[in-house]
Amino acid sequence: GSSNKSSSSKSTYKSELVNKGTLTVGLEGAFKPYSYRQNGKLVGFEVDLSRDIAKKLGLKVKFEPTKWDSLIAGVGSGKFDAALNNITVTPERQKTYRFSTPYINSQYVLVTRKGDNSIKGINDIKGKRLVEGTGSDNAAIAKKYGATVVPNGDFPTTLQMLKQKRGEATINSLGSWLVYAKDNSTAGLKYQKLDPEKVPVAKVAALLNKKSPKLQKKISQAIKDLKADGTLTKLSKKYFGADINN
Amino acid sequence: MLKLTSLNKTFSKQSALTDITTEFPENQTTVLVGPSGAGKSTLLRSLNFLERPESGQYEFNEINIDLSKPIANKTILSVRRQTEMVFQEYNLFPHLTVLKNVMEGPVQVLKQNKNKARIEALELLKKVGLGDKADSYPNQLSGGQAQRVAIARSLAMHPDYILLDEPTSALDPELELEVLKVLLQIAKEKQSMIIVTHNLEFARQVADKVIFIEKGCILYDGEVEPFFNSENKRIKDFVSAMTFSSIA
Amino acid sequence: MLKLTSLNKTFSKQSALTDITTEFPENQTTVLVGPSGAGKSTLLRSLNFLERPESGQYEFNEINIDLSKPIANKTILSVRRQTEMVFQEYNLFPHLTVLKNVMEGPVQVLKQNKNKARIEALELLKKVGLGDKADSYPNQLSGGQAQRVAIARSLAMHPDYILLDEPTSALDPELELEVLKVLLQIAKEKQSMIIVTHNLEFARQVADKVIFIEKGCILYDGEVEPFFNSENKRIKDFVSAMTFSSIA
Amino acid sequence: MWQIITNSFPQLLAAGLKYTIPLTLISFVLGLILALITALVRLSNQKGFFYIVKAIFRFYVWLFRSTPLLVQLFIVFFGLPYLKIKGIFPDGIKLEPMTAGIITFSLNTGAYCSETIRASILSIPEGQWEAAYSIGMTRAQALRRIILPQALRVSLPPLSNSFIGLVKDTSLAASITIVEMFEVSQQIAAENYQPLIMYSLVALIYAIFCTVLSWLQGYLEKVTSRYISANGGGNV
Amino acid sequence: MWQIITNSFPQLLAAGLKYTIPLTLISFVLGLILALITALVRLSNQKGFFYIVKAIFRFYVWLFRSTPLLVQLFIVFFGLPYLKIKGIFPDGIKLEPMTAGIITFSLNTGAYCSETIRASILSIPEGQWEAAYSIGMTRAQALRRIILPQALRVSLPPLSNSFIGLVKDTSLAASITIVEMFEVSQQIAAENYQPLIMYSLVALIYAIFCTVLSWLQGYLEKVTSRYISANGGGNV
Ligand SMILES: Nc1ncnc2c1ncn2[C@@H]1O[C@H](COP(=O)(O)OP(=O)(O)OP(=O)(O)O)[C@@H](O)[C@H]1O
Ligand SMILES: Nc1ncnc2c1ncn2[C@@H]1O[C@H](COP(=O)(O)OP(=O)(O)OP(=O)(O)O)[C@@H](O)[C@H]1O
Ligand SMILES: [Mg+2]
Ligand SMILES: [Mg+2]
Repeated sequence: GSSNKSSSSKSTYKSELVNKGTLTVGLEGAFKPYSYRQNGKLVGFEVDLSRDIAKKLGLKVKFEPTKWDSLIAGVGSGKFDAALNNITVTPERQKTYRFSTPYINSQYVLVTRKGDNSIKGINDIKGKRLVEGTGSDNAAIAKKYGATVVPNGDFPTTLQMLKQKRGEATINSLGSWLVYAKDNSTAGLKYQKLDPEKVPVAKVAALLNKKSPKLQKKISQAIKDLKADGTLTKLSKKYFGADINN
Repeated sequence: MLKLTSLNKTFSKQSALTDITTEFPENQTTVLVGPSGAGKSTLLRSLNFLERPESGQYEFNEINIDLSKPIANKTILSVRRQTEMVFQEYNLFPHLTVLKNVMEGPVQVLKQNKNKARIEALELLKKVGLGDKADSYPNQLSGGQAQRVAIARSLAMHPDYILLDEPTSALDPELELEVLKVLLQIAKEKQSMIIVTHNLEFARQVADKVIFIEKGCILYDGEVEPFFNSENKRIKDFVSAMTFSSIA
Repeated sequence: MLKLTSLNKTFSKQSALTDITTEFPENQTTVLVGPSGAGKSTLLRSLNFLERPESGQYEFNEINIDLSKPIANKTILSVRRQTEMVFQEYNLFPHLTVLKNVMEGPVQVLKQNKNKARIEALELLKKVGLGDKADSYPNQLSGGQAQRVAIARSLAMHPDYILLDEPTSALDPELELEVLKVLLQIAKEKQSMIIVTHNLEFARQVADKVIFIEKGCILYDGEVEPFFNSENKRIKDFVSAMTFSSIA
Repeated sequence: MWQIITNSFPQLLAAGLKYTIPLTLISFVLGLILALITALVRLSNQKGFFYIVKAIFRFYVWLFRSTPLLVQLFIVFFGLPYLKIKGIFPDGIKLEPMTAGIITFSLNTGAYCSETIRASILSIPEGQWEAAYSIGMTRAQALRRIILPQALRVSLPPLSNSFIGLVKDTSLAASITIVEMFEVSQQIAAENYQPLIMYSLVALIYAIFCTVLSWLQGYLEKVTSRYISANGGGNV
Repeated sequence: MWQIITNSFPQLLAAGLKYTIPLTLISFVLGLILALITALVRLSNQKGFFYIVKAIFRFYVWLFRSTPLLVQLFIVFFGLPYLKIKGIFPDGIKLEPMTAGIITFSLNTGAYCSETIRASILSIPEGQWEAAYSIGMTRAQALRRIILPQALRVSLPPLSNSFIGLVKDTSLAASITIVEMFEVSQQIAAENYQPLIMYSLVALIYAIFCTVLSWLQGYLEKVTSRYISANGGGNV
């Protein structure tokens, strides 16, 4: 934390906030289990996490659900303080944005149709059609391994497309798969975890504006604290049914 | 020969023509007169099936139609090919040149050879005094010129009858004169015509027969001079309104 | 008194009125005649500034305007309030009832009290024989009725001059008669009027003065009978076309 | 499935009433005013300096008709904060989502409808202007009392086309953080994993809104056309 | 920034040429044909059994005008595979993305344009039909030779409005996995995290397409109006 109590208010993290006394968080709100709507209320792993972070910072929290592109643009143009939307840290993105300490180390899975034995591992997706969300890391990985990316928005539709043979496979986070499989039929589909040697585990963190160094430090500290006091594990079990960081 | 027996036509509930029985002699000009709303246009349009009378008998050359029964489309087309309408508002086809306006019927409907149709169209345009306007569009014409094109267009179909509904009422006196001269010429050539007009002087000169209609009924049907000299109060009033001699 | 001196008006390159010098006496009816395209409408519309002449002098009561200079908007509005136009196509306001058509000017422009305006409007409608049509919409009227409403509308403004451009040329003879009777009545009441007409008989009866225009120039400007009996070849030809006596 | 519908219907309706309808109504009214102004400016025949004003309005119409609405929303909401003008907007122009939405939708509607209104004014016969001028009306009086009431009748069908289009276009507001009806349907779909049902349901609600608007259009057409009675012969 | 533009411009243009333009052109042509058929059916005054046909077309127009295009795309692409009809489609109707896109855009365009065409046919004076009938033309001949050529002129501005709208609406095709221009811009934005620049860039390309279309519209308007010359007095 900041040790210099006499520093002027001008240079505290609070002056970096978009709205005074409030942590404004951008997220999609249509992305289970990270953020989604249940009985009319916004819930999800990242919704709860944002609340806990805000509490640690002594701030109120405000959610701004919007589209993927708008998350990025919103952080860039100072509409939100941070975006928490299962965003992976990459060196590319670090050039223009700041990231907090990661709060998820997300493992990838490859989902294919049962009976389709042509894809045994990540190396077999070359030339295949992989259904992935626009701009997602999943899409980037698929591309890197030579697959043709078929763009699609949401996870259930993606799985539908596999069943309708409109694609051969999809890469997604282990979390998404587990949550979907919990109360939905995945008949006809199977999955395999991807080897972390080949596809490194994704570090998911909060995305912040370049102009918010103090806020970045504060949020990172809050996440560390939440990790230490077991809150993160608790949240993970609540939403993913397991501690996905282990 | 065109002959009507007991023809009736109503619009919704209003009767427009009641028990019309008359004939339109071949190679002659019949003039239809009557006050506004009398049913002159309705009668003329019925002859061409632009209106559909509910009952009566329609005889035209070898065709004999019972108007109270459905009429075959073929019959209607055949009647229309042999009768041509000339409208008060000309109704030239604005997107076609004057020449194409005249050729359209012969080429598209009568399936005439295009070159033949063009040659005849040019002749007809010369006849109505518009040999030099073949490539103009209708909106480049004066009203009198437009109406003469409409007459040429109807002549090009070699119809048995030409039906003219107030062909000059949209025109100034001097432009009217151009058109009336052409019509007098055609009448002289024994073309069968039926003309609705308010022009007394012209009616007198062109008519072989006069029909006077009021409120959908025929009040006079016969020769020309007896009509204009009639002692009948209604006819006399009407004729004098046509001559403006009783304004004050 | 309305007076023009050396008025000129061209459309793009074409000259429509050339060096027009004349006057329109008060409490009299001036009739404007001439062939189609002569410039009659242009002259009438210039008097109301619906057309803008390029040069000349325009004198109207105390107002004196040099047409070659910009004219203040206020001046134009003031002239228009004192002169009323009656058009060939009536130009009634289709979305207003007959009564509202007549009241519109007095209420909106002259800022008259609504009740007073309504009472006068009803009187005027009675005068033109349409007391029972006050609540009709224009499209429920015959042409003759519509034109009489237009006349009532112009009278409601108590104009110094009423300008009428072929007020009956869209009408059948019998409907024309209705309108001409009203106009003769108004002329008798010494309303100043300027009328463009092709109706010879009417012109003869209503006119205090005749102006004959051709190709934008005044060829005759004077009394009535001398005009109709003129020996001038051009005038004689024109007058006889107006009477249809020379068709064949 | 029935349960999904009864569960989500109230949420969808609430979002519709809270965002979709106000956004549509306010933007349409403002857009219409803007469209009228634009149409009048472009129709005016004033010369000189006014030519520049006309050029600006022409550019505005071109710009908003030829770029995607989504991009317009994006730039107004996320782009304007970058527009820092010393003295006036030192921190850039930051708009609330609803404000940005209403501004963009109004500008977009204004551009399209101005063309409709322009055409409808041009369709009124010159004689109506002349008759109005003849009884001494100013241009403003003639417009207000004579021309616009008639132009309204002509422009009603295309304007309500635009209105119905706007209802559905408001779904784009989700990209500037407005949680309107369509966005809610997607958020719910994320929970129940039934996007097809949710989409059909939200389409149904749009259809209801649009059908009500069509009725309104029919009613207004009747009212504004009451002077064109069936029995009339068209003598005007 | 300059580098971002030069890097992504070719990709955007390629996507535009490969998907946006073909999708727009094919759908518009098919939609126009459908619109014409719909307009003619709805205008016909045939009675009896034909009444049902008319009702079906009326329903079609209502359906496609009052639901969001995105939902239409979604249902045709993802919904039809569930529509299993024994004997005919035992496995449901599974369409290729481009096929589904073209079908949906055509149906949507057809619904909107049918209203335009219907209005334009109605705007041709009755006298033109009568003159055509008078020289003995059949209804089909009158339509083809006399009415439609004139109606075309009237309907060009609203039709090209729809065309320009369609260009931008094709961006929705991304939701059924077509990688059209807008989708490409989003994909690039996901990499470089510069959505504002990418959006502006893609808006520019749309604006170019639309401007070209406006020119085309202007040209066609001139050609189809060549018979309405400036010097004419309107005596038709
Ligand atoms: N389409 C129609 N629907 C209803 N009534 C009509 C229709 N056409 C004509 N009428 C009515 O039928 C009657 C006869 O009309 P028609 O047009 O035949 O008269 P007209 O003698 O030609 O009159 P004008 O000299 O004014 O042309 C009138 O009362 C008229 O109102
Ligand atoms: N707005 C205009 N633009 C160009 N030329 C015009 C315009 N109005 C009239 N003219 C031309 O000016 C001349 C005079 O026209 P005007 O309408 O005054 O004639 P007119 O005497 O009223 O004829 P008519 O008896 O046919 O009404 C004509 O050659 C006409 O073509
Ligand atoms: Mg008639
Ligand atoms: Mg004139």
